[in-house]
Amino acid sequence: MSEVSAAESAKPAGEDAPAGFAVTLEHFSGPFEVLLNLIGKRELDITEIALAAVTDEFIAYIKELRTRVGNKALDETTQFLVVAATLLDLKAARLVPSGEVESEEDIALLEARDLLFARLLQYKAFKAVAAEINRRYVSEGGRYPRQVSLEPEFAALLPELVWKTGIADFAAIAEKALAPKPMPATEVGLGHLHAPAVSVREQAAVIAELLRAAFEAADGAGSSLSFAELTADADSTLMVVARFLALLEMYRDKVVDFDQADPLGDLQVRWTGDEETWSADRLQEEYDDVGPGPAEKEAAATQDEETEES
Amino acid sequence: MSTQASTGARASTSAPASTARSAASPDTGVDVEELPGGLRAGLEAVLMVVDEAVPAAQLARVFGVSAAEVETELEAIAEATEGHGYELREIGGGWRYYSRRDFAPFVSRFVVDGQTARLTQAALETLAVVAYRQPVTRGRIAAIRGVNVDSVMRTLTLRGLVEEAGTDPTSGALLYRTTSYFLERLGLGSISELPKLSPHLPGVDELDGLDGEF
Amino acid sequence: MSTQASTGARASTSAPASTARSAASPDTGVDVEELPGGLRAGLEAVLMVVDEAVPAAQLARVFGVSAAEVETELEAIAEATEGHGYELREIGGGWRYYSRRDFAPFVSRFVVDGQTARLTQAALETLAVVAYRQPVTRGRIAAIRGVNVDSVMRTLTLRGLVEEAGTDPTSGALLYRTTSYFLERLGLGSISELPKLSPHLPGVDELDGLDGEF
Repeated sequence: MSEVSAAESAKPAGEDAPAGFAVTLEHFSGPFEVLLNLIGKRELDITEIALAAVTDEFIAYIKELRTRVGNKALDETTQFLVVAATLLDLKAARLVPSGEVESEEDIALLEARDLLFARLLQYKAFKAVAAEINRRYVSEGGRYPRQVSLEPEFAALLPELVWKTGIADFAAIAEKALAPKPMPATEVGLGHLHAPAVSVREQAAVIAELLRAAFEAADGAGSSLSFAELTADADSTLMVVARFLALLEMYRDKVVDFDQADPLGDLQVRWTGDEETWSADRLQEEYDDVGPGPAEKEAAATQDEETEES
Repeated sequence: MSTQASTGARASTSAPASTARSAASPDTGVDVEELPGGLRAGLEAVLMVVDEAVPAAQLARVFGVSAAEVETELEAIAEATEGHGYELREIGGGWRYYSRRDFAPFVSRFVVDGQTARLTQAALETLAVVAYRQPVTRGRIAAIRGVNVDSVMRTLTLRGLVEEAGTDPTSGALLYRTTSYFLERLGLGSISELPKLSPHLPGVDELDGLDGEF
Repeated sequence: MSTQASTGARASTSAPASTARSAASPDTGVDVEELPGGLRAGLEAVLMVVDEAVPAAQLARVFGVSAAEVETELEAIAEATEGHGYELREIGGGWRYYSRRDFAPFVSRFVVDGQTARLTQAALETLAVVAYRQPVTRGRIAAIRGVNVDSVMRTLTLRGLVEEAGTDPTSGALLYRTTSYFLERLGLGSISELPKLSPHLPGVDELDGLDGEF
């Protein structure tokens, strides 16, 4: 409740904000920091309302960032874009009159929102302890450890150095030590990819079976199924998309026919049976990389778990 | 003046361990208790030449006494540095003399060292994530901070605050942890002395609470 | 116990020099007499951590007091180390804390304990960088090696393989070079006899960018 009033009272200020909005790259330390600053500036708690309220400013920040640093910042900008996309989703959801619908998209949005909350709160916690670490780091910097060289009398007691390295070996060691050492690439995080892999080829096989069954049931009379019927058992948006792509492929192979009575009306799909030997295996390989492979999926799942547990 | 105090303390601690002490230390052929100032002064003498924090167990080995006896004496020495310009502290599992913080403006004139160099906000946040999540990969730190941390991690490694700690068994990515120098620079006995993260980090229940407001 | 002694001594020596003492040190902008333990503790702080014997005149300048006052305090400190394992001595015109000779058998044992006669791989690589890039600062060696080299450099210095060679004119950081003992161990007449390395290896200049991160 308090958040609502805070958001509303902050609204006029928000409308004025773009004029006086300044990007200070010196303080730039990632999307979460910017987001926290924007929320803090409005004196809001971290809530869905706060996130929706600062979306425009956040997008403005990204635009400003691009003009300031150009393509060099692509790496950083992508991180901002992931956050911006989620923010836009949240804001869009608030603009649309809220119905009772519990659709796939609603659930995906809820998940994205929760993930953003969790990550933002986690970041805020680390920012707080970083301040404590800094306090200790600065205050302990005034204490100097005794670290003096050994008195000659004691240094003389050290066992005589065993030196077995020849000149050539020594040069080889130098070559190795002086060679540039690029840091191994950071593994790419897939935590923000929630979509499970859906194979167009697999979905084509499912559709083909449905259409053939309808074709045979009607005894060759050409009974059709609507797109809605074909996707009734699809459990994700991606699967619906995959089935649509599969239909296009099948149309190209001339095994299905479409009929749409009026614009945006029901799409009727019919098995033409022109090619008895058609099989989904004929579909091009280009769809094979659509989703992450099983191994990557596992990695992404592990990363999700980690993020959540922390 | 301190000879008096030292002798008193020695008498009280050496009593239960008199058998161990009666024999001279195996290598040196000398019993430290026969020297002026005894074990306490002996510890002070060794601490004068160390260039890193020394665990009590190592000192105990040198003097041929128990670690508990050494600990007792070290604590007594630390207490006696009250009012002096230096102090004896146990940091990162070892003991070492430090100059007192009050005199930093003067000491810094004599010591050529980068220890006053500040850490950037990015470096501090990254260091915090490593400290609380170690051993940890750069990928996971980047996920928490929302930005690539490669360059910051290189700086922290060069400054000796973090180090590599093997590879992650599943992903093969490099793992990182904080160093003993990190503990020393923060004046911590161990990593567990860091303030708890949880008060700053709402748990799942609190996240649910936030959700309930909509 | 020593707080007592220290306070007494300070009172007696500060009385005649009260006018000189009232001003803060010109170097640091801090008046040491306002700190706990005053000048005596300030001198102890510096002497506990400096690596070389320090002349009284230099101490006097930093603390903003007269050399005579510093001498008086230093002698009082030296006297108060009676019964401790360390002593403050003036050798070659400078003051420094030393471990007491009585405990040499234990200090020796500690020094030898755990020391190996061989250089570690990290030490060899660091030495190679110094040999081919000298004179070079620790910061640059760290940038080339990708890790902090403070501890390894201390070992190499202790082993007489590298030595200080002035300071970098721009950064003021200490420079290091290899020693004649190093040449001797490698059987070389001069450093120019080291085999040439591949020309494409980055030189010190190219690492300036990295250096800037400190």
